Amino acid sequence: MTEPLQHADHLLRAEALECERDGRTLFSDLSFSIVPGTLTRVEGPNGSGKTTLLRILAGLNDNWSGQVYWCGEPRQRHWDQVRRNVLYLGHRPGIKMLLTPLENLQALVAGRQYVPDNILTQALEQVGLGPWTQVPCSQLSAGQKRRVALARLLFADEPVWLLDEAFTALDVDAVAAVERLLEDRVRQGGAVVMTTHHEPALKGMRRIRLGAAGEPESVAHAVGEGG
Amino acid sequence: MWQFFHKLGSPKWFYGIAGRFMPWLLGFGLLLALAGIVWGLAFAPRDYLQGNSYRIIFIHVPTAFLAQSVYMMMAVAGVITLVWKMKLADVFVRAAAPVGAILTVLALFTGAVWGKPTWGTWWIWDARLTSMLILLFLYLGIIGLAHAYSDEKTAARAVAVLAVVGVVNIPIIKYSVEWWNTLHQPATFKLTEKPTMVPEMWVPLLLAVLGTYLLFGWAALYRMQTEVLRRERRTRWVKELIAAGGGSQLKSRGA
Amino acid sequence: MAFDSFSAFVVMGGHGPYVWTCYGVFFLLVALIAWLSIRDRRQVVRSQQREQAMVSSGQADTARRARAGGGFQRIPTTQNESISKS
Amino acid sequence: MGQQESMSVRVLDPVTTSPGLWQSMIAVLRRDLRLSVRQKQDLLNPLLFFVMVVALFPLGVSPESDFLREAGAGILWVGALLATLLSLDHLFRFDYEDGTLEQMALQPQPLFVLVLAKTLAHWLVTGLPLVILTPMLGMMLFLDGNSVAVLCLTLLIGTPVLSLIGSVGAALTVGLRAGGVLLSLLVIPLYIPVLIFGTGTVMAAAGGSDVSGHLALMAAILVLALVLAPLAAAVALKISLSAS
Repeated sequence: MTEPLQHADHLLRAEALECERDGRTLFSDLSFSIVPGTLTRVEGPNGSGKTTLLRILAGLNDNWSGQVYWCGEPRQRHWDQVRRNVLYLGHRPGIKMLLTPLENLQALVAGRQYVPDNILTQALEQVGLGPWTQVPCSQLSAGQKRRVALARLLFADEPVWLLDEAFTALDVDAVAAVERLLEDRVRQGGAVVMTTHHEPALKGMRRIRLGAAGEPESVAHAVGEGG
Repeated sequence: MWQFFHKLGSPKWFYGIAGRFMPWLLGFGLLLALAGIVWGLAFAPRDYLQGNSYRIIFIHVPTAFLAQSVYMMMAVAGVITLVWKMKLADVFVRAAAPVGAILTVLALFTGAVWGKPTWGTWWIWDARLTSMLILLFLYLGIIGLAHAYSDEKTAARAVAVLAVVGVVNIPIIKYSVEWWNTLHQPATFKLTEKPTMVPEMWVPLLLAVLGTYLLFGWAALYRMQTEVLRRERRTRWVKELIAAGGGSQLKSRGA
Repeated sequence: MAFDSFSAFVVMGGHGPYVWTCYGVFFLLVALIAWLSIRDRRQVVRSQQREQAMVSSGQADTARRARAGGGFQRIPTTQNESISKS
Repeated sequence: MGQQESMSVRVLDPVTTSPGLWQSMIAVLRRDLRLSVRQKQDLLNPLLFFVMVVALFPLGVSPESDFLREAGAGILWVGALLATLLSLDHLFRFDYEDGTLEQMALQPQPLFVLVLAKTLAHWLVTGLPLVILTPMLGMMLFLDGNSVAVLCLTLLIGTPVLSLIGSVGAALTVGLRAGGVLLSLLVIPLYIPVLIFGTGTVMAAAGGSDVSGHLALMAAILVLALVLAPLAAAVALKISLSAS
């Protein structure tokens, strides 16, 4: 499948997802699809399973029932393709304190994508880390470390991005810049699913709302075809 | 076949069917085990080499056999957990592990006590006892891992991996221990390896072995029922069962 | 019977202590398994009954609080006051 | 919804658009070695531990040359085993805590291949230095030249097995806060065959018999561990990740 994606193609589709943790149901009967050119925000109070849902979509969490489809077929038949096409950035994004930002990017990208070093350096300059490319990450601030992780988004070619609390520790300007980046990506046909603490200023955002956990009637529903 | 498998996965169905089997397992198990033990203790002839101390065999061999089989069963259940994600398989592992560990302790203890009159020492680094000791370590590892995780599903799958890894290692361990034994000790008189055992000896032994297997079956099912009740406590059938029977019925079904 | 008398059965030609210790410990540990299993079952059933009783008497207070999301109101304590005084 | 004609995002074919197994393994290896070099204390600790444990035996039991010659191979093997065990807890823990492990599990390559690369890195920074230290310690325990040579050979085959089996235990306990002690409990029973064959081979060599058969047996265990351990460790890592 190498033709450009159409809006109608379902990249990821979840059907009747149910997840239980420590004896309580986080969500049940949750169905939605992720199509190209959309941005979806997973919403809900603390402990409602936002991170868990993203991890299920990424394929990191196995403790769920239901079905997830990739391009219309059950996901488990195409694991290598799914892994190549879905980028997941968790709140711990795999940044090593002892490595420099450049080395970190090299290591993170090495198995996924062919990216020459000059692009990586360029990306680091773009996120405002130009002077720090050769400094161990332990000397960077929390926001700067987050920028190292987000620098991947400047060249990532995966059609689906799953971003868990991507804006944490970023300053206001950086948040706005990342929001612009995501909007551009969506315009090109990328699909973004994310969780954030603040309400992002993004047009046409879809929402998946998760109910508060611990309630017996806790039901999650995918809301509205936003836009 | 598929339907049977699917049904096996249903905890409610299991709970009912286990309750039907358990009285039989308990009854026949007690009958056979006690018959074997009484026969072995009082009526089987004296061994001309070891004297009466050999009568320990009627509990040593059943516990040792069972301890090893339980580990194998746990590994099989582990494979089922990992491949088919059948809930009951990991319920079994959780239920069986402590029983297996206690059986291993029993086999070790009876072996050691038997060693005193036979070899004149409580412990001897004999291949069989050493293997049992390592088996005990494996059991303790499984129990430790099972309790270390707060999340049941994770614990079950982690334990499944460990049980499978352990069972792959068991033949290697056995072979290595036997080889090590010949390296360090001239072949001594070995427990339970007798060229000729008269029927008056092996028939009660067989009865005792069969009896303990059946009793283990009872214990495993009973403990699995408990585990099922705990895990399914939020489902309607368990709530109704507990509300209706008030527990007394639950208990009587087991004991 | 392989023994001439009951006392011979008990003594077992000098091996009595070993044999009887083994059998004693065997029955002890088997009883332990049974006791542990029955105790576990009782605990599960009792805790479940307690929970049901709680639910039926309408003590779902904590659940309601969780639903409200928490208001983060400060809780007055005497300790805080004494700190502010000193 | 905005209708753009120029949607440039495509579904990617993992085979043509991502680096192969070798490149990804080498990348993992390089990163881990680089991290070890920057964290020198972690590199040295198992070695110091090894030397100290070995030094305890003459002090604690007997400095007699006869005893040490007899027990030397066993002492060195137990020391190497404990030193490996000490370093195992870190094998996946840091990667688990900073999220690197998640990223590895999501790479298009099968996870067991990357686990193999990590285990190889672990062996290069712990197992191999232990083997290199062994001749010196062997001399201090009065082992003769032939025994030392055979001992080094058994450790050379045996320490990778220790790392491989250990990787399974480390993967199973990585999600636990106090996994270190439990890890030892899980792994030591599985180490017993390697220990037995390792020391047994040295004893056989000291007794003047041909040890090529023994070494072949150890090599067979190594091959078995190479094939099975990374698979089991990968499954265990996925379980641990699934719980976090």
